[in-house]
Amino acid sequence: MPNPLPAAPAGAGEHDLEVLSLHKGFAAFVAVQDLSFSVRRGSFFSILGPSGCGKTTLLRMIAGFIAPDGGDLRIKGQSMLGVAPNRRPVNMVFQHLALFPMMSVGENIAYGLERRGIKSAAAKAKVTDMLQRVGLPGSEGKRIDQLSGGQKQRVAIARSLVLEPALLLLDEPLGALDLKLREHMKVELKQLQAEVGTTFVYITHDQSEALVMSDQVAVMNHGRFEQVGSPQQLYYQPATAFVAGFVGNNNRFEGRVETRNGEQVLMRTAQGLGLWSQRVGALDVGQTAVLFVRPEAIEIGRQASELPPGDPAFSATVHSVLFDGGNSTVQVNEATSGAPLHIALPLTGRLADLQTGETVHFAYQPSQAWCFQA
Amino acid sequence: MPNPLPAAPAGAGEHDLEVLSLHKGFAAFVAVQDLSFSVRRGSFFSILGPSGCGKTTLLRMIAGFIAPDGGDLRIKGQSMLGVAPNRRPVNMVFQHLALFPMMSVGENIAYGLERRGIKSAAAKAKVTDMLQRVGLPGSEGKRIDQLSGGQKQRVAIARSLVLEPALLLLDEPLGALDLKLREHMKVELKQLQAEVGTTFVYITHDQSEALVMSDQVAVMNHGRFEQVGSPQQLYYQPATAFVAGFVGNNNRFEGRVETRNGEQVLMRTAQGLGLWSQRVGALDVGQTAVLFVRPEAIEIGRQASELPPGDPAFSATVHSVLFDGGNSTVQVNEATSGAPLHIALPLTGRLADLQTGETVHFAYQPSQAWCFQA
Amino acid sequence: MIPSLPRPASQRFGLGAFVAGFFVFLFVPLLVVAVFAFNDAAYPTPPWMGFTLDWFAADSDTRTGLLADGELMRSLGTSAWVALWVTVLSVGVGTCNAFLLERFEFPGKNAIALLTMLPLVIPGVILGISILAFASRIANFADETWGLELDFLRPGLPLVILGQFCYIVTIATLTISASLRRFDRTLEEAAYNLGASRLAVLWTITLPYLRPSMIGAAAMAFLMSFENFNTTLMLVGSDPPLTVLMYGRMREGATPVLNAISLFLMIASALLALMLLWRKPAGTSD
Amino acid sequence: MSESTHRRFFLWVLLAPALLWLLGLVILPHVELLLLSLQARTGPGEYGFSLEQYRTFVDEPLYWNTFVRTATLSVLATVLTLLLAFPAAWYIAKVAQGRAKTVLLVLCLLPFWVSEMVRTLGWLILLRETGVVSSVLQAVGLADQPVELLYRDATILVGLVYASLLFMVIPLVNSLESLDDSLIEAAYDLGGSTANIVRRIVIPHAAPGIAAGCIVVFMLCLGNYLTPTLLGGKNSLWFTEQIYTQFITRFNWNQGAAFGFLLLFLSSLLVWTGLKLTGQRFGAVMKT
Amino acid sequence: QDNKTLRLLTWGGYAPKDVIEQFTKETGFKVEVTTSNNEEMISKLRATAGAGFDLAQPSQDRIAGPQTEFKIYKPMDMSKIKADLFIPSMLEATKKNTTVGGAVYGVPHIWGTDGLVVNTKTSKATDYADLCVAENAGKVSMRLKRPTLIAMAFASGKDPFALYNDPKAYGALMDEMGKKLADCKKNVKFYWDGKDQLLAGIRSGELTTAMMWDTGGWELNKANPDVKFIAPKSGALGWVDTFAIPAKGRNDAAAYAWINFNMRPEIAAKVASAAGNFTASKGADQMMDEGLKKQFADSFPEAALNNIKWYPAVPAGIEDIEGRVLDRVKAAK
Ligand SMILES: Nc1ncnc2c1ncn2[C@@H]1O[C@H](COP(=O)(O)OP(=O)(O)OP(=O)(O)O)[C@@H](O)[C@H]1O
Ligand SMILES: Nc1ncnc2c1ncn2[C@@H]1O[C@H](COP(=O)(O)OP(=O)(O)OP(=O)(O)O)[C@@H](O)[C@H]1O
Ligand SMILES: NCCCCNCCCN
Ligand SMILES: [Mg+2]
Ligand SMILES: [Mg+2]
Repeated sequence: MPNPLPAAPAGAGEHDLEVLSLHKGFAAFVAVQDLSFSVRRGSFFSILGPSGCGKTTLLRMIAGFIAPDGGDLRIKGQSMLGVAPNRRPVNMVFQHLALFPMMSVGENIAYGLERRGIKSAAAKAKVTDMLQRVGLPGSEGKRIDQLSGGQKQRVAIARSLVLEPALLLLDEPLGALDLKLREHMKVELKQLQAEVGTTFVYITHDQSEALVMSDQVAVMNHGRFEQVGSPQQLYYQPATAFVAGFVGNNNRFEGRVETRNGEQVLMRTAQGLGLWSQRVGALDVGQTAVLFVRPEAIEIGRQASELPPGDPAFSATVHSVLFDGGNSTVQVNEATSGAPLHIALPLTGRLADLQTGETVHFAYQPSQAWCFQA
Repeated sequence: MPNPLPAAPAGAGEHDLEVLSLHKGFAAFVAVQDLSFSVRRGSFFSILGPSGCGKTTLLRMIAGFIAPDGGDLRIKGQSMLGVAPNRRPVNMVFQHLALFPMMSVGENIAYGLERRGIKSAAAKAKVTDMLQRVGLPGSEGKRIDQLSGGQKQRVAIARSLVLEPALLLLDEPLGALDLKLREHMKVELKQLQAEVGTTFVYITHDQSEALVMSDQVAVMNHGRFEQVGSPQQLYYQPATAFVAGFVGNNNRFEGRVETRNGEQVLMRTAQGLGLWSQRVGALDVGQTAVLFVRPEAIEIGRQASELPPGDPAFSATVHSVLFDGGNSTVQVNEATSGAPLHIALPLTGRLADLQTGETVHFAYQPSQAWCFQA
Repeated sequence: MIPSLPRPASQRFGLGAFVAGFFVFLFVPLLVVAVFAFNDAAYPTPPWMGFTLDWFAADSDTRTGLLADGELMRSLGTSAWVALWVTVLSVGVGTCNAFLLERFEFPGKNAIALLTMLPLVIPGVILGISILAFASRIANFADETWGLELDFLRPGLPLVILGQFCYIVTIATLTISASLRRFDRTLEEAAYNLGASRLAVLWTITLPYLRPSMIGAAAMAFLMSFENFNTTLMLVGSDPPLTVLMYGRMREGATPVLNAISLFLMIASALLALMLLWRKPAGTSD
Repeated sequence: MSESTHRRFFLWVLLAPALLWLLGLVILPHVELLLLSLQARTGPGEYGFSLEQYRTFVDEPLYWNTFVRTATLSVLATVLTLLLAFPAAWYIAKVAQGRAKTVLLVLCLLPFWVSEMVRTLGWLILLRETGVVSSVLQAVGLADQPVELLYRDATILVGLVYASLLFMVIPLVNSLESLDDSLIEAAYDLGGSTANIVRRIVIPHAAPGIAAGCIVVFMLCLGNYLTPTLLGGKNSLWFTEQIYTQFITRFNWNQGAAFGFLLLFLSSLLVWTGLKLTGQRFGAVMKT
Repeated sequence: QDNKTLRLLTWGGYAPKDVIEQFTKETGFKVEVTTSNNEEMISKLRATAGAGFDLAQPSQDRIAGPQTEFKIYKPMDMSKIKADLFIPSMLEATKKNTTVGGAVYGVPHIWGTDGLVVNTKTSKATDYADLCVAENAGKVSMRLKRPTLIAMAFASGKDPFALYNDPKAYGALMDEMGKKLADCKKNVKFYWDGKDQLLAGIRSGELTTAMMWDTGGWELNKANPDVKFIAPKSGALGWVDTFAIPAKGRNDAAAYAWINFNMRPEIAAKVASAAGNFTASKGADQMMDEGLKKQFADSFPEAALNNIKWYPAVPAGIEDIEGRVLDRVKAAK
């Protein structure tokens, strides 16, 4: 597996969180392996990975609910080893929010302030101000069950933010919301973070959330980070096959490298389909490889002439059209090998009327496809 | 509100389901209003609408769990009024599947057959065959709780299909699944329906599900159908403002019609933004209107020159880029009015590096925007 | 079947009639007890001799009404006193048990969990005699070896309280455990994360959450203690709670004053029921 | 204090009351009962080890028969209670809606909040020869002379069933409420008849609740004292009455202890057999 | 508890309210009354090893046995008893019967008899055996306790008391009586346990004949002259209830005060009337209620009075024999 690129810990001045060789196992199972990274002050940092990869374990170590087996963990330069969760300058937004149902909105937000011994008038002012900032002015007296899903979300965040933590940890807070609301809250959360300027460490298994909101995303797998970078970097320059497959939709092919031409390689699948692509990492002729090309990186047309000249072109038969407005795709089988591919349909709806069985032509730039050692 | 276009009931030969002026109220509240439509044999018919619009009520009337207040309901030409649910040639897949946890997979599927008095050897053969068809061969002996979400889904459908109903009713069966699995099951369900050829009536509030799977979609709102048509018709020719807003993403503007030019009208918003579009229904100068234009129908470029000539062009400032790989959008504010718009970024990732504050230019074809009387 | 399924009228009517009959069966015995509290006769049996309030208010040589019946009133007080202690002990220990069983792992936990449920299936009489026998042994031992008279181990209210507590605490444990099991522990983590100390978490989050179930368990404990007979009978000393007194009276000479006190109990529990119904919004039974 | 010593401390704080209770009020008293049952009088105020008390149970068919009779009637009462309570529980859990549901449930509880004594007094007034039912029967011409309804086994059954209903209704309502309506609808939709749905869906789902109710009711009947003694007639031999008699009117604690222990042992055996036969687990069942 | 209270374990009716009030006024001691019967008194005191009460009132025949077995009483300090308040013969007899190891444990208080209560309109019963004749079938009641066995034995012409010290012979006799009672069972409507249960049965006419204490018969007679208490031909069974002081009684002063107070003729007369029985207090006779006296005279003509069989002290082991027999009767079909 190619080496991930952990951001090296820098001076405490710039970084709110530094994680150094953090390690945690449950019995024989290693949940978090020797992890090192740091999070820049004021940034929105996401950890993206499939279920069970260790995200929650990592976050809970930062919050202090789980003690690491090894390594260090510094917040604002101070080691947090042995510091109880209620004494760490971090707050957490839980997956199911964990709002206190027996308290009103105002009481929920004031809870942490009161624990700090802040007197009720001062606390009240802060609560009012905080509710204003999350767009729920005057909701102090409401019961939790009177709130909509999105409003609950905002109260949960307000409850943490009011304590002005150095770090806000969020564990898939949008997971329980329905689709439309989730779309909406993504944008709202990003804006909120930009306004308050608090450092967010955000966990999700939904790549769209991570891409839309984050300044930096770490892609996690089996307790390690595969790649840390900006959303664009992950999307356009995946460092590992895992990242290429996990972030964004992708067509995936397996085969053996036939030819190499500088940084580009030609891979041939078992069914005989030959595909050019960018190689990532060490890879040479004769090695088995996996190749990814994104549905939206493929140009499609009824005529071969519609395709941009220069790129390798293929013809194919339409298997089925998955019409979904702006996200429509077509499933085709390449003509000679029969290999199935998904291709995104143009946004304009130009090809929305494709019919099953029709012949189409497609092409892609080899520089937009990546090949990894298998 | 413009008249919806209910498909007129046709001969029983072609239609498995005909609904005639169906009506149902709960106390003073009307859940289903005078609904008429019919579903062609062998088609995949979806009913799409927001929560509480009456979808489940309608479906349960078809299944026989709710008696209508008025109207008729014919399945294969036979009126179902007064026919008990267990005597109707329809079967239902419930939202939470309602698999019998106390029975094995095989027993679940055989349940309906046994009730028909089919002897166990014959039933067994049918169950085996059905499991094969839904891609779960040999799972007869498994317990329900040993199945994954998608497998449960398939068993629930198998349990109904094995009875060879004239009509299969499905009430948001994918609602409980997680995102990735839902994406997958969408495609699978569509294929399954195509293979078995049974008429499906499918309820959902997720437009993507309805668009991807259906031959015909009815958009429902407040107990009525707003529009019935193919997914493409709904998407590209919305009949009402509700449909335009509900199906697919859309930029929505309100204003007053200033000029009319044949079927095209110029609407001006309160902030002074003037937009040309196709008028839908009766609409004339001076009337208040709502206008929709899809994010992916708008062309965007750093230079005005990149835009296709001929369409009205605007300039704007980038407010934020929502990078989401192939689904990236940019939020801009139109230069003169400050009106906010979402614009889809090209699939190629060409503009993925836009920065907040940059000036951009955009244009759209007025024929791809619609204006409705407000 | 359920309302959403069309049912033949016969079935619907049949079930309705059955349920109506069921409740008649449930209430007829109480009704006659109540009615005969007003019978103008010396014995709580038919025939009906006319209406009187004597059995509530009278204080004459031949008739002692409820209010004048010191012995009865005293036993009512005794019952309440016992029930109060049983309630406090049961809810207190039940809450501890709930935390122990739901929150801790330790060797032998399964055995303890099973033992916890055992008193539910031990007949009350046996519970009573075994406690009586064991307490006597200790008391006799203390008496013989040290000449120490451990009064509370002899039949009497302390033993009655312990005996009732012994199985009522099981019910409290089950009730509170069930509620604690449903409790979303992330609420505690959230509070802890917001800076609360462990004690503050318990006090501000967990216990308030458990309060309804603790109140429920308390009501249950009080009522079960109040009406217990079997265990109490074996452990009672010189001041009988109401049930034991009533049993004695029924053997030795019942007057309708027993019906009067019964009617009082019915009214008290009906009021309690109304209060519960009032507090609980519709449809939130559990 | 470290986290784990902290936890250990709290564990002991919580374990202490539980152990005190279980040891002091459950285990040791029953050990005492066992020891008592293994002794017999050897002289005035002197006792020695002996199996005599158990031998009495075996040798004297009377006691054995009493136990069998008690167990049989208790099983019968349990079955009757189940049959009566099930439709009512069904109605409360599935048919009644909203507030009606709560009201019905509270109505079920109400009679049990007034003591068993009061309820038994009610049955006495109703059923005796000069009682209400007899009078009504004569008044409507169904009987031409007073009928004695007390002091029969059937009367004991009525009393036991009545005293047990609540303890059956509550677990049944709980387990039926957790049955998703859509399972019933689905079964119906697939062509199931009412009887079949009850047999294949409802009963399997409610099995733990039924088992819990049956265990509690069975043990309550077996351990009942008031109902058999007050309502039962000259033949009303009840095992708890035997135990009471041994303890109270015969001053023979050793014999009483042996009977008590036998009751406990034999009834546990019955419950255990019942659970095994229906494939249920005690722990799981009692949590419903 | 304080020394101001007397905890009294006694029979229903033995401590009327006005008597208690007067006692409290005179001595300052409050009285807490627990009503009970012989068996429960003994088992209560056994469970507490003689604690919990300051004074108990078991029958004279049930003191020596339990005292030997359980040591639940303390010896009477006869010096604190005003002996001249008692009918001397009764005091002597009771002292004799309640002496264990040289100490006296009881003094007499109330006496009465077991006999038959008969509704003379509907029953012609004159002896215990008549409880079992066909014409009374279904209208008879008795207690399933030892007096019934003993009564049946007398009715069969045997003297069970003579066999008290021959357990074998006594056992055989009891077995025989048990069979008799089992055969008689079909006649029995119910075995009564509480007095009220029986009184209600006779009052309502459900029962015509029953074996019972004289006092219950006389109480019924007041309301319905047809109902009479009769001394059976084979002899009424005579009992004496006593005063005895529990081993761990804490207020002996109050106990002796209550005894001496109760034996004062005017008080004893009051108590006896309330209980419906007669008293061992000398001179109370004159003050007794005339009605009761007349009832007594009706029930006990000279011959019957002389024929009363007084219970001797019950030796240990006897009750086990009886218990087994009684259980069998109960189980018989
Ligand atoms: N207390 C524990 N004991 C044993 N294994 C555990 C424990 N907690 C977590 N694990 C295991 O560690 C791995 C990582 O768990 P973690 O909860 O961190 O995953 P995650 O990335 O948050 O997954 P998800 O997206 O499903 O929440 C999983 O395989 C899990 O089974
Ligand atoms: N039994 C009922 N009594 C009263 N109102 C009802 C009843 N059933 C449904 N309604 C109301 O009828 C309307 C339509 O309900 P329905 O369940 O058909 O909506 P739906 O479109 O299926 O919504 P969802 O997507 O949330 O499932 C809702 O406003 C609902 O509150
Ligand atoms: N009402 C009180 C009757 C007391 C009877 N004592 C009887 C003792 C018989 N063995
Ligand atoms: Mg997680
Ligand atoms: Mg619905």
